[in-house]
Amino acid sequence: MAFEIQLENFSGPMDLLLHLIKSNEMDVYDIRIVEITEQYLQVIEQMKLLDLDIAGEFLLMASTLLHIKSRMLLPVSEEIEEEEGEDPRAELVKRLLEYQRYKEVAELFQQLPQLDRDVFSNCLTAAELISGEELEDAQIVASVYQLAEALRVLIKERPPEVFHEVIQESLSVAVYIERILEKLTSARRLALRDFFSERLSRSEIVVTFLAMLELVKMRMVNVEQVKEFSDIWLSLAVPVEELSASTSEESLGYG
Amino acid sequence: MDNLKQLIEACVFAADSPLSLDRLSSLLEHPRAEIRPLVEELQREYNDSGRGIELVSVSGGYQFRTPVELSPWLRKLNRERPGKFSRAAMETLAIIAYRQPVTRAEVEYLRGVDSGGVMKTLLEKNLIKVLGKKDVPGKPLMYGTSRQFLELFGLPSLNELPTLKEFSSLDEELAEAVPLTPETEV
Amino acid sequence: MDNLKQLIEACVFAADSPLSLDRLSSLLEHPRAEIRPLVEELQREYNDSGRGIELVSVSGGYQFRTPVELSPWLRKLNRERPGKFSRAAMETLAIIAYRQPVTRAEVEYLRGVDSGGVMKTLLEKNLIKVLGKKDVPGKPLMYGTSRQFLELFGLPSLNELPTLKEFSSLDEELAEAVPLTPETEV
Repeated sequence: MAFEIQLENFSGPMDLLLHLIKSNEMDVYDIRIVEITEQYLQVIEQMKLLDLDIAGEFLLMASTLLHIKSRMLLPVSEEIEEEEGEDPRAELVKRLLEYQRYKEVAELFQQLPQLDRDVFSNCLTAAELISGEELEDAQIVASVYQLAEALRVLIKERPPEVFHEVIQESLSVAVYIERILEKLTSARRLALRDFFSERLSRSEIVVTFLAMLELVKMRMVNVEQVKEFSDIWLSLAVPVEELSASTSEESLGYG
Repeated sequence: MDNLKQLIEACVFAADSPLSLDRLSSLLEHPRAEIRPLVEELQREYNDSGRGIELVSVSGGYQFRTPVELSPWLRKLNRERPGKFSRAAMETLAIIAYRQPVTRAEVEYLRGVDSGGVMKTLLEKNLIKVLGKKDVPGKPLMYGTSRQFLELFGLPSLNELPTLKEFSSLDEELAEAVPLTPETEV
Repeated sequence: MDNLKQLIEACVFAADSPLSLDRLSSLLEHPRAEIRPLVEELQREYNDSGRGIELVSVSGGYQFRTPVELSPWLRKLNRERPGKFSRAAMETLAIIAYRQPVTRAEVEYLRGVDSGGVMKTLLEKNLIKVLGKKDVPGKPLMYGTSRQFLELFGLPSLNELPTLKEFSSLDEELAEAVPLTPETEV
């Protein structure tokens, strides 16, 4: 029996197992465990021959199947029966049935009309739709998670720094605001990551980040993210000519 | 009062997420009892007449949306396309939707695969959220679906999730309503 | 052709910028001459009758907007929206939630910017509250989060506040599964 099966087509071992059961026209409640285990192992072997990495989960399922198979071949001692119940397949069957339900729902979800794929709402912000309204603060909808995540990722990417080395460098937010504005003046639009080069220290990252927040607050910089997971982009929100006037240190209140 | 209806129409239109009766009532300083019949009147006006805009009930509120049958034309409209969901993501979302509150370990038990990456993606997309911690050793986080989840699938509330039994029949209806044009690689 | 009018309505509604006759014509594969009268018909329907939505011509295209005279009402829409915070507010709230009781000076030390304004707003929104005075020179006020904060984020209690570590665990497992850069051997 030839298998035209690619592991990556399956979302996990449960999916593969379900596929094998169905293509053998077996009843989930009465899996012919020897047959299924054999086929499952064959798939895994083929993948090994092709030198593909097989995720641990697929191997774990293989050992579960082997365990069930051996239990079914052995005469059942009373002890084991009490411990693990009558049919060694029972737990797997329960899992498979439940998994199957969600798999079907997932397919149903794919078919439901999805916002921005099948149905559309007006995608502009309220400020753009309300006539006579000036643009409000560029507000960002986020949960605590999103914010913490943004900072955490930035900090995580740094190599660990030596502690106790207290550098009382006066990192002025105003100076970093200037640097950001300079970059944006020449490039117009830059990704957030462009501002965090490899060489920056942790404290420099924090100050750069703060400077950005400050610029957004002052409505001098627009922050946009065109879709989830894409880069966050920064661009100037004011004409270049107005820049020099508005960001002198005193006007910011940073000494 | 006609002006109130006009205001309701404008608010629902300008809001960036579905507006509930409660919010309309507090925004417009009129009791829900006055607002509800006007919303329903608007729904009749929009939904009965082959218009390009519908007024639908979604995620506990009202929102204007385009009818499903126009989607082939509208997909061409905007440059940004939403990412497609992987099967892993949909499976995970389905489990979380039906079993919430649910822990990561429970999701992984059912799927048989590590689901940390998928769940992180769903969190970032705001489709799921943390509901709290489970009162068992280790205090694992419990997850559930968010308002955005309801908005994405146009569901009025979680009660409106297709029941697990009925989905095979619902499936056929849907297949009829939305001819499954094989996503011609947009 | 009525269906064309419906399509125009839907496209103008769902587009992310004003749609010109040219764009409509190429999108819907109909000549401008057929589209223009239908757009004008739509404009008459929307603009003549005290509706909450208008079809206006802006920057060379058409777009639905709310009538100017309603803007005082609609402005409240943005402002009152619960759960929508500026980054500054979000950051401040996170610091207060995780480090309470905390003084304003401590918040400002962590954020590196003056946070008086943000904290005032959060106090007004009842999301944070004064817990007491700190027993140090100057007796600064100490702040913490309120019951409303928990309600807003759907948390049963402060103990259920997820730790950063818990969130990042979703990440680490991912990194283990897919070793991107062998960090140790560089």
